[in-house]
Amino acid sequence: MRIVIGAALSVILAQAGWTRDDVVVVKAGRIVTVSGPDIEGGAILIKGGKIEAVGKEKEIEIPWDAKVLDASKMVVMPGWIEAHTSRGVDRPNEQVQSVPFVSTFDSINPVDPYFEDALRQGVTSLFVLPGHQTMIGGQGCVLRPHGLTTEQMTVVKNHALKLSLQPRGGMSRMAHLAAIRREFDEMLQYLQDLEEKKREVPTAAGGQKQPPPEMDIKKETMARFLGGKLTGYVYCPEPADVLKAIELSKKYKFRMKLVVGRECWKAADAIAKEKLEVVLPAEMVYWETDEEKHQEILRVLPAIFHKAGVKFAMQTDSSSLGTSYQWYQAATAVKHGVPRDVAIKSGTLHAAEVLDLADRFGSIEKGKLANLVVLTGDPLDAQTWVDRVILEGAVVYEREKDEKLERVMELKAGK
Amino acid sequence: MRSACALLLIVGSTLLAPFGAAHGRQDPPVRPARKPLAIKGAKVYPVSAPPIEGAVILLDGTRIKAIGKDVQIPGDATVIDATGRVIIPGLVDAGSSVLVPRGDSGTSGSAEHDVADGVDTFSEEDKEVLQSGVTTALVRPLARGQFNGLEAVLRLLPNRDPQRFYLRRAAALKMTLGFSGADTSTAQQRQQDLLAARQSFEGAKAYKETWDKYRKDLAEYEQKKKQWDEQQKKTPPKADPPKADPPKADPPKPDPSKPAAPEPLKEEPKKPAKPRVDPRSEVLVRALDGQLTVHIEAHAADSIEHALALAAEFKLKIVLEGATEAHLVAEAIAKAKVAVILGPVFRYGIPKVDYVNHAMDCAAVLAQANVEFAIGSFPNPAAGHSGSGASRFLLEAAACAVAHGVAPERALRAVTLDAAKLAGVDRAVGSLEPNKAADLVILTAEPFDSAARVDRVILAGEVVYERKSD
Amino acid sequence: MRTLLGVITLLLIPAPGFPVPAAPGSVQDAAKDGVIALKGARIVTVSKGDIEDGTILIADGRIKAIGRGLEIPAGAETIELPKGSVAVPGFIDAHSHLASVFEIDESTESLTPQVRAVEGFSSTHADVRRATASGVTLVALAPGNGNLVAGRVGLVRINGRRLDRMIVSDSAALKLSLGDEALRRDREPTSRTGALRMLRDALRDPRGEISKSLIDRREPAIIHARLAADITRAVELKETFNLKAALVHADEATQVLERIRNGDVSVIFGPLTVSDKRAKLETPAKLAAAGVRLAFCTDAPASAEDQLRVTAAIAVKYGLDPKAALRALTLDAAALLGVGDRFGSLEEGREADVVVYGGDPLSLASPVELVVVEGRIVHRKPKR
Amino acid sequence: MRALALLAGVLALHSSVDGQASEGGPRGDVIAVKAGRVITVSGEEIKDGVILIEDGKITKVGAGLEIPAGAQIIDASAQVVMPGIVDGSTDLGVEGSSNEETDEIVPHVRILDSLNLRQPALQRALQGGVTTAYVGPGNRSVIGGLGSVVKTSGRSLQEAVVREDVALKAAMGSGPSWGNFPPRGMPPTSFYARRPTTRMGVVWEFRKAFFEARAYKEEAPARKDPAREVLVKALERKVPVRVAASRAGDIETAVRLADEFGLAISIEEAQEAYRHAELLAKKRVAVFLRPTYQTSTLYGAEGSEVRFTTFTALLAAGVPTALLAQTGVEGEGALAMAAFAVKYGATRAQALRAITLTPAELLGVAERVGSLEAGKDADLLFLSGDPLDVTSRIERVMVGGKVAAGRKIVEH
Repeated sequence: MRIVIGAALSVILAQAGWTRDDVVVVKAGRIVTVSGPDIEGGAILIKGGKIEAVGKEKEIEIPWDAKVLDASKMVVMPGWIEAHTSRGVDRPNEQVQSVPFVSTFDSINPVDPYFEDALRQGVTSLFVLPGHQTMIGGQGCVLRPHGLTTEQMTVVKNHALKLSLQPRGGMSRMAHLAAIRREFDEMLQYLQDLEEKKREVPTAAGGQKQPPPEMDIKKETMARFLGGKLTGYVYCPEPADVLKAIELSKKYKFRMKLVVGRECWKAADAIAKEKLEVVLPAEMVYWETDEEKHQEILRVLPAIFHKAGVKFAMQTDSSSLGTSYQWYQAATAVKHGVPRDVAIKSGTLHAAEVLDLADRFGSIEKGKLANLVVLTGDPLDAQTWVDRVILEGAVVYEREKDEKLERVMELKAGK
Repeated sequence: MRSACALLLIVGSTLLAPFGAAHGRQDPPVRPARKPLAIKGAKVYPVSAPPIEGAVILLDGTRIKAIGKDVQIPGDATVIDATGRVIIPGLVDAGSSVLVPRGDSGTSGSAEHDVADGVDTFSEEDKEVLQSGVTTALVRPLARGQFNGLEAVLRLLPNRDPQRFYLRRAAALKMTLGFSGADTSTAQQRQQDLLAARQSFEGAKAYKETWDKYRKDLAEYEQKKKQWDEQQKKTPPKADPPKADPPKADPPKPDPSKPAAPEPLKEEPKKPAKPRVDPRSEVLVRALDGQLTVHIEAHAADSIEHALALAAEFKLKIVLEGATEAHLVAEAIAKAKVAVILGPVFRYGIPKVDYVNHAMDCAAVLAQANVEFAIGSFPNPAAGHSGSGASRFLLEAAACAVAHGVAPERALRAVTLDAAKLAGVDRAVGSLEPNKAADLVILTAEPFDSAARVDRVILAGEVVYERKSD
Repeated sequence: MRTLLGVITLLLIPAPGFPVPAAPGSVQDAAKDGVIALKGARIVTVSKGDIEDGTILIADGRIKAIGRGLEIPAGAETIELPKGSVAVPGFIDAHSHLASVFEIDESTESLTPQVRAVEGFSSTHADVRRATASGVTLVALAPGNGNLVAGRVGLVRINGRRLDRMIVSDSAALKLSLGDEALRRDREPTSRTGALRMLRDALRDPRGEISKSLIDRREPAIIHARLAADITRAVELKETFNLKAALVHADEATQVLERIRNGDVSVIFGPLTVSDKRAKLETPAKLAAAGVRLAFCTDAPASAEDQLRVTAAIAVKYGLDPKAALRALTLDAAALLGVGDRFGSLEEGREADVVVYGGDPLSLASPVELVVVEGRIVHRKPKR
Repeated sequence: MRALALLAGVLALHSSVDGQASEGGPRGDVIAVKAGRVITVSGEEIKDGVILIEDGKITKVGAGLEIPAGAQIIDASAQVVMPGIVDGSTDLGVEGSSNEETDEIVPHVRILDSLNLRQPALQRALQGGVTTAYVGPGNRSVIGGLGSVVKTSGRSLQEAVVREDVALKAAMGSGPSWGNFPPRGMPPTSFYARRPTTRMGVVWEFRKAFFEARAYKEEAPARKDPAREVLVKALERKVPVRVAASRAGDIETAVRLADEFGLAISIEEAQEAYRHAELLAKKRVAVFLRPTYQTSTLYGAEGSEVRFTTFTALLAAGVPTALLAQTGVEGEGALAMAAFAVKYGATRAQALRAITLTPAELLGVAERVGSLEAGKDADLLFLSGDPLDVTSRIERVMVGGKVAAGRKIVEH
């Protein structure tokens, strides 16, 4: 399967100039490796879509047949990662409340402008999950924002299971939790019964041969989740939900990441204590009114979570404001006191770690996929443009050839 | 039955087990062994006994060690001089919904819903409630329907110490008859409620029977299975049984010392099909078995009468909640020996159906009829309340009862010991006695005096509120 | 049909002079036109200090004499009050829609100075009967908050008699509203900008009823203003047009305390309910401390008349001086409504509206022992 | 008493300078701000500059100024100081609706009457650097009333208002007509049937109002009509008309109507103004631009076609243009807008001017705010770095020489 995808991929990437089989060297004025210190005057050697070497330009031996991309006046960094989104799919919220067996893979719309725009902003990996409205919402899909079909875009099909602790309209939290427990308990009971049946099969000696009972295919995802083999992405709208999620994860022994609502900073200490990783909401900074003191208080989520020692990734939204860009979110975090390296990491390496895919991307290191963004300046500077995006070794976006950008940047009104 | 209980433990252990879900804003401070705390000089209302002038209360850790006129104060004790003050037990609001999200009131309930799952430990709405002297709260699920869920008893510890925050989980099963929380309650509503309640209890009975039968069948099956297995060993399957008459084995000699061997089985016994575990029915079965008290909210006089009838029909242990028109049927309640958690005392707005006959002298009538009662805040939107602020005025609610003829001691008991009793926590809180929880309130004057202010609140042996001198 | 009902109602009302039973068994027919002597209570006159173990002599509906050791005339009905009881002037509810539910907003227009609240009042309503035992003896009946100029505020006494004998005034004040309630999408004005323009125009129009009432006759304006911004605007109006004004429902009053004090505007506050936020519960104390004249109201049916005392008690719990609370319940309310010379204090010649409590009137544990209105006993504590 | 103490506390917060309460009040006190860099907007940037402030006004700005003895010194040598932001179009502090909807034409209502200075939004805007804001009626009426310029820090109207009734609000496009239809069974003139249902209808209402106002003026009746009085002022160009128009066609219409009645107009929103930059320049029409920066769809407000370069195009054509923050963004939205404007082609100076001095000039309040010059109000922002760097933070806001209550950033 993977070979087939690989082959398909090489075809698409070929359209962009060269294939992933080519050897490529990117010369960069500055490399923001994220995992280590920045490298001034560096070079990155890419083979088969993966980073083969990274270092000072003079330290990298450039093969004779290498294609060289000269970005020596530019800054190169790993592509931004969107660790949780429900955009780019058709209706992400299933009405039936327990559908662990569905996957966003089946409803991704490859031509959604969202993906095109993500690429333009230097995002190279996206985790598309079911929305917050379904209790047990199904599996997500890790994508690259490039390709003509879902298959071509897919990095990991059926990654993690989305759960939501947000009660549906007309339901209370107690009812919601009771419903989740019922699902889990019935699943455990089902597994227990299945085991029992399996044990009983060989003893049924006298009767006719029966095939051993098989697991219902619809229950497989859930079984893997409760068996600790599949990570849960648990949406917690309120801080009390965080505690409930922890309670559930301990009782039912599953692994999880938290997708938190804005008030959940109140539970930051509890999250830190359990060493959980979180995805912050796009509205990371918000005002609230202290009605007693008639005072306005600014809550800065990244700062609070950083201080509490929690590893976090940031979401973006679809507004026409800065909050729709990962770099802007990172800049906002820096503005309010988060160290620069942590802010950049939360949009790259930490996001990859939240995805449990840090072995594949998130930083510029040997062995990782060559998902690179070539920038005209510092990553957190508003004046910086994404000049090129390299996805698994192939250039898939060039600002010069971006027709849409060209159009909105026209000085004179055309036509 | 035992295995049903075991199952319940597996399935619903979170319902009942006091898991550390009360994790709060911060971890409880790890404290070295505390010095004992002594409060001297005050007039003390132990509630369980007559008031004592100039008593000493000695607290050791989270409990009361001694109380009386001549208690020795240890040398290392911290002493609070409360001369001129009045001390009462921490108030118990048996009609509270503090920390329970208000939004839940529009949702549909079910017997297995646990209010503790909805309690928002991050909310600080209990702060003022605690400052008014309420240290313990019986909270109920806010939901629609006949079965609303399981109630819980909270101790309003500011640090949310998970060990002590839930004093009792699954304290009672909350039901509602003929009251929807809005202004639509009618006889028809009650009829529906009763019908559904009866069906549910009948269903639970059937559920219990199914499980009892399953367990019986299972035991039987296991025994037979053993026999079958042994039988199989004796006649190994390898040996093809001859088609003709099998050689007759000698009939086994009867052994008088052993019971008669069972008849040989002709075919392999079938394992009985296991019924589904239903968390809702599990709870109802406990109510039917008398292990779980049922608190029935009913306001109209006829709703109350129907509640009493339902209790008699299914042999439920019940307590009435709200009971706005209890004064109209006090005799019937007394006769049924049912207790009442009365409230709200304060009602606002154009009266909704259930509150048209709301009367300030209801408690007095119940007292006269010898009905056991507590007074709770019951901040019900249908009575014009919003939020849980009514809990701050529990003493005032009791004072209103006094104005209409309830003896002051009895009124105080209605918000302390009697309330604790109806919440099932009177062994721990509600009165000032040795070995009970060190939850007490120091007042600046007699409890029902208009000059009475809460001076200090001591909860689990710690001063959790101290009035700023103004 | 309705007229028929009206006739029946009229027939059911006893002839004048006969007291109507307020609550079954609770009313004593006092010595008709005779003299009543209330003896043995501590008397809180409000205007002239307290009298321990004093006596009040009542005749012709007025207080004839008050003091310690008064000689009781022969033939007077003497009522020995229980030990520890306290006599106070009957409480005054300064803003109420008692027994006039759904009849308080004439919403065809936003300026309706011509309507009178007493004409939406139903004197036989159960709430009026209940009110006789509440300790409230005078109620300011106000139109609602739904019109910019809502109509006339009337005064009725809770004396258990028929309407014409209850009314003290059918036009004691004019009710205005600056809140959202007066803004409707189907009628001018829909916004505050529009509202202020209309009000100013009305006050500037010398021929209009509004300016005649408020400016020429100097009738008090009772202005509904919840938000600080609305309160400021009310004070501004008061100053610009030199009105006599009191605010009602001034929830955010503490945020503009100085403005209210400097503008010399009174505040009618209430009801305080057990659900209210601390900031609101502390408002009466803060207003009184700043020297603002204060009265309480039930805003019935928002709360029943017996909650007027609860409102005051809560205000005391949250910092209001008990003496100030009693003044707000009585004399200050009367003065603000323009009847301070008749109601709100126990003095010779004042209306004989007296309430006797079993103890401290501000302790909710004290029962109402006796209510006298217009010199007649309208309620006695039921025996249990 | 407690209330008084509270009030005193608030006052102390307002007047505290570097943590010290200025005893005896600020009057007469001289404050000297020593800044690492001063962005005056009106002139050159000054490195290591000093700003002298007296009675809430700037008396001197420059490098190496002598600091008078006894002056309170604010050391901002590690900070960048710039003038407070002037937001050219907001509904900050409006309580309830900002639209008086009884009629299409309500020129005589005043937004000041709806202002609630205690609304959180004002405080949030202030902490985000907006010290002066134009507050105007919304877009639901064809002619919606008079807008005013206020300081966001004001606690009373007297204190807050900088200039009242600076512009008369009008709206083109679908704002006044959206959702209107004659309900079934009601006469089309019924109150419930708001009349204009199309762009044509909107323009007709506008034209009719001014047509009638012109007749009213000629007639000069003894009994004054307050609504028409305002319109007459607009006809006499004593009050400018602020027209909300997003699409190119609506902008053209506004200009045509202005010509027809001789009105002085400015355009607000103006997302498609790039199509008519020359026309606007020729007609001397200023623009309050609220740009749309998104590429996912190419369409913005009212279906206008997105251009990132509108601002640059207008400036290039010589149209005075102020930049507006995105609606609903509290605080530092205007600085972000300026940063994006630079990214999309403007110069630093142009972008910073467009959120300070330009709107101040267009609103007629430039003698008081908009730049750091002697004689102007001491409305200062203290930033941790360059204002166009999105990682810079506003660390302190000063209005009229008083430090506004510091915001509380809770980081646990």
